[in-house]
Parts: sequence; structure tokens; C-alpha cells
Amino acid sequence: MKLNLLYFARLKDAFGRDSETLDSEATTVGALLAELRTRGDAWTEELAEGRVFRVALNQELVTPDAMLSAGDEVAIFPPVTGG
Amino acid sequence: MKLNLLYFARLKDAFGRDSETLDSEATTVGALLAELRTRGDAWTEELAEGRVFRVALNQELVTPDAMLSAGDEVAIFPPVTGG
Amino acid sequence: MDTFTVRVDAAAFDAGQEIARLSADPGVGAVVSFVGVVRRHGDGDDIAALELEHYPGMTEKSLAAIVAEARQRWPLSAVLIHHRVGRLALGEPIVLVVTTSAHRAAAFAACEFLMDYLKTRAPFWKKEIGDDGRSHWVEAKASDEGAAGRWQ
Amino acid sequence: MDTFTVRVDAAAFDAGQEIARLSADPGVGAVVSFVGVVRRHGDGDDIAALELEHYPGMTEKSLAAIVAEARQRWPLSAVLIHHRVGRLALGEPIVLVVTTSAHRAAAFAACEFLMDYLKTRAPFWKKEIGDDGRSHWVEAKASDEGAAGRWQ
Repeated sequence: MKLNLLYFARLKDAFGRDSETLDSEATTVGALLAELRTRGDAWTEELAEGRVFRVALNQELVTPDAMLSAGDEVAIFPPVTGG
Repeated sequence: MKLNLLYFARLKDAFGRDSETLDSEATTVGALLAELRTRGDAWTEELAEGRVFRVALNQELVTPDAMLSAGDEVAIFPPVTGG
Repeated sequence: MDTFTVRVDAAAFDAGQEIARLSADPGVGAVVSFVGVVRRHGDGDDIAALELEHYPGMTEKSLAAIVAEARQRWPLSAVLIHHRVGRLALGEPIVLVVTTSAHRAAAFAACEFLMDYLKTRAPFWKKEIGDDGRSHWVEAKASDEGAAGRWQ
Repeated sequence: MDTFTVRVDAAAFDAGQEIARLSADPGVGAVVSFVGVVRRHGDGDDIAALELEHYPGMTEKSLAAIVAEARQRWPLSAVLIHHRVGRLALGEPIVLVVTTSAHRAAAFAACEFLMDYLKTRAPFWKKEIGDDGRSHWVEAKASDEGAAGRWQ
């Protein structure tokens, strides 16, 4: 199924892109992260277990057990630093 | 000795004056209040024990045991309501 | 530049201009301000205006002292207190307090601390004037006394 | 009149004008505002500018949700959040939060609550740009995470 991925701030720079459309078999956010880690380099490093980053599914913060559906918007970004 | 008395807000209205110079033998704020109470009417009523008012001696809040000296400025006023 | 200022007078203030002025310090990251306004419902209903009285001399002295205390408690870059006196109509600003600091926690805490003091300790008194022209002195509120007690 | 407003854009704001506008409600007695400013010393020293990035859509949605939560917690007459994005030079304002209420306690608490949220939950990211042109993304601070935890 197709997923719309978004990256922000330091992760956007590290991955060299701000968005992509991915055809994935992952059914959870955790599985999607595991798939992305297999790309190696910055993907493996930045998304490693124990690294601090956030995932929003359709613009709501979620944990790795969140379920994915076709067409979902999945954003991956560092802890926020606004205000 | 001469004391400069000041009254503010509701007490100024009740006493019909905002200031006066008083020649008094009172050596403490408490004794001065007792002397003013003997004037009767609003003085007796407003300065009665148990009524809530404040006394500032030379512009610092004090309790009735504060000692008086010649030329002191003694202000009597209701609890403040600023801001 | 005057960074710690107390003003007590009848003049209006320009909150935006004061905030901009006190933001100009490159060490400042947080600017907190409080504006108190004459509102419709006070002790009584349908207020047309307030009359603000103060104790000249003691007011300025006590405000300077509380600003000094705030500077002891928090790392502040600037404080402005401007308290108006005289007759103020419905909707008019009564008091402006601006505090600035590198970080927001100090600026918030100091601004609230100063307002609690202004409400409970500084020698100001409000008279409410109704639509019908009748007036009465506002009574001190127990809740305000409690708020100041928090800081002791 | 828009009394509960969230704006996220590059435009500057006029804090004084917003305070005056939100003071005009006759039920309002207290107006608290926070202005965040680009300061000289951030994670690194000698900052010349910040670059503010956000997540369009999620930002507005999450800010509207936190304003709704603030209204549940406190009796507020108005809230304005204006967060700027894009490049902001040293001394420029980044964010304005204004809260109004009949009484000061609610206005202070809500303004600080909203700022804690903005610093720790809303999807904004700051990049610091130094005098030498070098830049780096600001790391989240443990103290900010702690401040938001207070409200949970």
C-alpha cells in the first residue's frame, strides 16, 4: 500500500528529502521504521532504537504500535524546539 | 509632640479629611489609635479593635506596638485594592 | 536605557511600545506583560469608571522595593511597572507590568509575583463609579490576600 | 471579533495592537501576553538569526486543540497565538501568546500553559545561524520537556 512520508528539520537534512511516496507492506509504524532502517547510512543511524525522534500518523503523535492504512501520512521528525 | 497624620480612601471619606497635624502624647501607634477613638462617631467605629485597617509609619507598614517620634508621618488606610 | 522602572501617574501607557523597547536587549528571549483593565463587573455591576487613589511617596518606595526583591529572586533583564491613578473609564488600562529575561519561567514568575504585590500590598485604592453615578470604595478580596501569601 | 485565534506565518505581529483589541471586551479585566524573541545566546553563542520550520497542517491543528484544552481548564475571554516561521534575525519576535480573562490568575496560568505546549509539543523546529554563517538545528531541552509535564 502507498504511504506518504514527510521528514522535518534535522531528519530532512540527514535523509536528503522532505517527502516521498513509499509502497510498503508494513502494517504498523514500528514495521515501517524497521523497513526504513534497512536503507543503511543515515536511515539506519537516525532511526536506530534508542535515538530520540517522533512519529505523527495523519498529524497525530503515535507510538510504534500504531496501525497503518493505505494513503496514510506518516511524518518523522526530531523533538520539537518551537516558541 | 507633633505628628503628621494621613488618611486614604474610605477612611478619608469617613473622617472628612485627608490629613492633619496632631499634638499627641502617644508613644506608640496603638496609643495614638486609642486617642483617635476617643473622638467618637466615625473615629470610634472605623478604628475599633477587630476592624480591618492598616497603619504605615513613615511609609512602612507597622503593627500597633511601633514607637512614635516627633515629626513622624502616620498614615491610616483600608486594605489596599490596587492593580 | 532604563531597564528597571516604576511609574505612578495619570498618563496612559503604550504596552506595545514598552514591550518592543524592552525586547531590544540581545540577552532577552522572553517578554511577559500584564495589563489590568477596567471591566464591567466589579464588586457591583455596571461600572462606568474607576477612581484610583494612592499614597504618593509610599507607593513609589514600596514598588521600588518589590522590584528589587523580584531581581533577587529571578534573573531579570528588565522590569517596568506603570500604575495609573485618577479617573479611568470602562475598558481603560489601569496597570502595565512587563518583565524580561533570557528564559520564560523567570519572566512569568516575576510578572505574577509583582501583580500579586500590586493587588495586595501597594497602597492603591479603587472606587467604583456606576452608570447611575453612584460610587463606592472597593473592598479588598480574601483571594488576593491569599495570592500574595504564596510568595512569603 | 475573533476571540480565539491561531496564526502560523512569516508575518510580523503588533503585540500592542493585539493587546488593545483583546482588552476591548467589557468582561476582560486581565490581559497577559508573552513575546518570545531571538536572543544572542542560544545553544551556541553569537546567533545572527533563526530559521523556523514547521509542519503545515499539524501545527494549526495541534494549536487549535491546545487552545480548546486551555478553555476547558480556565475561564478565558480570548486567546491569540501567533507563531512566526521562516528566517528571523536577532531581536525579532518569534511568538506572541495573549490570554484574557476577568481575573489575572486564569490569564497567567493559561498563557504559561500555552507557552509550555508551544515549546515542547507543537511541531516547530529552530535552526540557529551564527555570525559566521554556520548553522545547526537546536536540540530539545530536558527543562522544556519537564515544564510541559507539569500540566499533565
